[in-house]
Amino acid sequence: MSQEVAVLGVGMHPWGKWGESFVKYGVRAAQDALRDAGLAWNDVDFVAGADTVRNGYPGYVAGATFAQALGWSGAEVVSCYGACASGAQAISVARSRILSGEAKVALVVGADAAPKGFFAPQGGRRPDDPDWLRFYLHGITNPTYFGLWARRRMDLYGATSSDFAKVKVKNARHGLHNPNARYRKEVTEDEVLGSKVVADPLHLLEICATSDGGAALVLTSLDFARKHTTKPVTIPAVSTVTPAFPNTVIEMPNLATDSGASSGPPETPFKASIAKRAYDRAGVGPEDVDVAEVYDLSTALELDWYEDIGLCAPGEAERLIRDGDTTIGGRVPVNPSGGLACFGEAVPAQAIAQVCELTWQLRGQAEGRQIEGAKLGVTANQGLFGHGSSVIVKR
Amino acid sequence: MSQEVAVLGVGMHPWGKWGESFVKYGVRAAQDALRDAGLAWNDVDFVAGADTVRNGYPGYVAGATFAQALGWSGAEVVSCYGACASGAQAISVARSRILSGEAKVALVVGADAAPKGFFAPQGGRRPDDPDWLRFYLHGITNPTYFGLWARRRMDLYGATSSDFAKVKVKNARHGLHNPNARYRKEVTEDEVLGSKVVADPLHLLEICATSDGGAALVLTSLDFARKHTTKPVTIPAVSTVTPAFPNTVIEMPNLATDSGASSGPPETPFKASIAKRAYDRAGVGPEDVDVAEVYDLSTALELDWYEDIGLCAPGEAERLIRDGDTTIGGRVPVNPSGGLACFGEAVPAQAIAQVCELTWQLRGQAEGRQIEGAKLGVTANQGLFGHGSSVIVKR
Amino acid sequence: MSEKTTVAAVEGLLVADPSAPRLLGSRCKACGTYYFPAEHTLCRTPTCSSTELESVELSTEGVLWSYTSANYKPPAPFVAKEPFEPFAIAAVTLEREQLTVLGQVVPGVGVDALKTGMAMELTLGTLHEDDEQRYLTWQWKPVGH
Amino acid sequence: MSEKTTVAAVEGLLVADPSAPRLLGSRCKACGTYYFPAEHTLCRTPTCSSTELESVELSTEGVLWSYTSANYKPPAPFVAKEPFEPFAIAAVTLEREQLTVLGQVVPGVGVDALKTGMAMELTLGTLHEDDEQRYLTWQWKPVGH
Ligand SMILES: [Zn+2]
Ligand SMILES: [Zn+2]
Repeated sequence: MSQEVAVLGVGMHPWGKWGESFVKYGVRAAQDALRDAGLAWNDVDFVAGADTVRNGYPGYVAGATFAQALGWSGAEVVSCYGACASGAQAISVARSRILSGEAKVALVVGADAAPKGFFAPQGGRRPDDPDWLRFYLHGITNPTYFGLWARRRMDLYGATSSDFAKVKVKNARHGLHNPNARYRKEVTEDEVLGSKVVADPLHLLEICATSDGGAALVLTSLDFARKHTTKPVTIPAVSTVTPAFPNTVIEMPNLATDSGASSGPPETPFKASIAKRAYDRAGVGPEDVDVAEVYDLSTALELDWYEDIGLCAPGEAERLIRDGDTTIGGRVPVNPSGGLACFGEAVPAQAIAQVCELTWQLRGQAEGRQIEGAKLGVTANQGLFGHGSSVIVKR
Repeated sequence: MSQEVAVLGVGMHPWGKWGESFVKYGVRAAQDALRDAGLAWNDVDFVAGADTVRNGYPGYVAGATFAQALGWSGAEVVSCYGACASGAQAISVARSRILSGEAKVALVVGADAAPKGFFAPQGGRRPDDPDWLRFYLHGITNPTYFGLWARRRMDLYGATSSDFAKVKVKNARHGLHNPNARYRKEVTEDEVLGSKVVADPLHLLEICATSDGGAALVLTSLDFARKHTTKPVTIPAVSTVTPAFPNTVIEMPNLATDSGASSGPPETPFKASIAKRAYDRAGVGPEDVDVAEVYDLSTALELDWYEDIGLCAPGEAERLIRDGDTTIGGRVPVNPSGGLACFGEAVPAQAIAQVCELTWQLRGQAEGRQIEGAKLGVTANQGLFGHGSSVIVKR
Repeated sequence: MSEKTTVAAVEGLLVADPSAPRLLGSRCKACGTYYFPAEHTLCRTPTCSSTELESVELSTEGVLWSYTSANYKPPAPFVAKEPFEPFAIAAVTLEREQLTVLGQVVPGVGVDALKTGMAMELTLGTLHEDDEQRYLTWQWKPVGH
Repeated sequence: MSEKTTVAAVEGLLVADPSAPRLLGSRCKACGTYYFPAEHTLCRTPTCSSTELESVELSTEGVLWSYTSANYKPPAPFVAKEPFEPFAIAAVTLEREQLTVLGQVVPGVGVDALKTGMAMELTLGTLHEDDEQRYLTWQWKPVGH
């Protein structure tokens, strides 16, 4: 049995600060994906939703909410939550349902209406909850982690603030013509480095904003897709891995790492294991990658991903950004969509949006940002609480 | 390809009001399920968690939380939320992962530490949210819906308060020797009818409490299971259906139904469609059912389920309870575990616990409440926001 | 009583005119399906999917589908009177719309006065009040009560 | 200053004794793995799963893994001083435990005074206070500072 499913349709609601319900964004993305697939809502027999429970309320159940808004059709539904990896969980669930033969046409939808400012935990005193503890005991926000990882690159590998700023400059240029991007404006290194420091060494323009937005996919079996298109884009593998003990690198939202005292650090650190699992499943390797979409919550974090998805060895990411290897036209462009730098974070939609972009790239439809001849792409993403996510997309 | 997966292990943390973290309950249930399967935590390559987001906080991500507490092993993880159907979504996700060949040993876990009193929505003003609207505009709690449905049975079918009370008396007797039940005490019809009316015509002893508890399953392929046991219990079908438009029966948490003005009511009402989908998939029918576990949020609701899972025609459920058909020893015992009447509600664990009970019944291990010769069981469950759930279990 | 102004407790669901209480819904221009609360983005009849929906006032009379009572004080966001007075709740099916709407029953009418199938009509009642305003919601009462 | 009593901001994570600040963790008796915050139910080393875990005090010195700053006021539940004073945050790896612990850096030591690899030691500082009590949390400082 083939372990590939087809991406027959993709759709997005543009990212922004629209101030409307997340339902509207998800419905629009779903309708666009269905139109793109040449299918109707009634053709869908399975809906996988990525939940936006960050708002702290279980009423926002994505799968059923979108199914109701599109019109109850008796479709089966599953809703997933896995922080920033929620979208990848939804993709993985839909993919399995297709592979097992239980579903013919699966719709995957994620959308969010984001709050302003720092992400912060719900009210109440929860000393057992690491996400509450870090805020209360030390004022540790998400940018704190981005700053720690960035500074370590500087002290370990000689990264400079200029290297980090170059990531923002690149992504801003990539997203310039992307109609779904929120920020479409070039920025210079000086502008980046001239913006206020939020979490040393990172500046305001190096840390992604929170956005409203939505993204959707229509997944089918290869056989089904071949009746509708000659050469479908496919997903040969999804990874939703957790860490292997001990996870000795500090991670959101923890105050401490696991201890390596008895077993030593793991052979493959968590972040490197995420894409590795996907590569292994798909029978490909980093050398086969033509394009990547990674989770650039900060500029420096994009450099970490270059190494963690295997585009270069640890410590070499700065060379890639300096040499233009990851710019469109370079050896292996990263975040041709413009990335989070241009989109901002819409948590449950993000991992799905990455697959939308790769699909457009692999079909040659990424107008204004097209990577010529791209045949294989990889996404990478990490959610707090130990949620890894990586999707291989190929044509 | 067979569409059956094996239930190789089941486990629970007893229901109660223990006042500890839901993590502890889930871990205990998982360990018991693994021991029951004769497998170790390291054998698990996929974890499906049912989320307890009712607490209003996304930090409670079930799958990764349990995986971390058991010891990060690099297992893949998906966490599901679908109100009371969350557990069934998790089962369905794990089942697909086995059927597709992506996972060998899947662990499904749900656990909850329940708040006291009425379920109520998170703070804040959300006029777009039906769950907020119903509380604010009309003081409509969950028992309101139970009362509406119960009263309709009385006015339509001539049900009496005594009929409803008989369900409680039966379930209390069923759960008497269940070591995982919270309430293990016989009650009389007079005691039920003597307790205070909460939502007319229902009394306090007819509406289920909220509990702490946990439940877990180990699912594998049939081939894998046959190497460990001679005749495994299997799951030939899971249904996680949504309604078909128009859903013309009032349902939690809505203030109004869909309109049947243009299309008329659906051929099969939502609640009846839930188990129907599972029967159809498994190639069985209500006549094949030896035992059922249904979601008795109220006594009267159990009677609705008799009809909705096809044990009798609409309006005949009262006859079944009066004649003892659904009592252990009767034609088709319902809730031999004692049901929610004896357990109370632990939302993400409930649908999983139903499968645990059916597994014990089908193996002949339901000491003190065994249904002799049971070969096929069905579960039914409904979550707010349009989440149906039904699982067929057979041996 | 007072010079307090009256206002709908939630915008967009009802006309806060005690002399002519009405619920505000919407109707699909293509297939005629009604929605309450109003749907204005997309018709949810799966075979229709029209985006042309118009605001409509719903029928003010209907048939009692079922009823129950709230004998214990509901939690927030409900603003309960102190001391709490139990009340009845009705589900009323509107004929033309083929749609059932929940709501409190007017004070003084308990479950003993109700029966499935009886005719009910819409009225307005005070949900709660503050120093300046009375917040109105819809309520159901037996026709002629 | 005052007669306020001092107390740990959260129970069970530290010894609130300014003369001998210590973090409280646990250690698996079977495999020797450390946990902070303490784990007492089940050893999370997947091949161990022992339930025998003992409370231990963690090393009070370690090596700076990395550091950053909080230049904007963090949201609640953090209780920020007014006006807000930016502070540095350190990740310090304890040698014996092979475990990295985050924490604020003592006031007056900014990122300019820090470098990955330098020796750091544990101390206690006031997180916030009310009329009766000062709530303590752990902080890191360069050894000898
Ligand atoms: Zn229509
Ligand atoms: Zn151990």
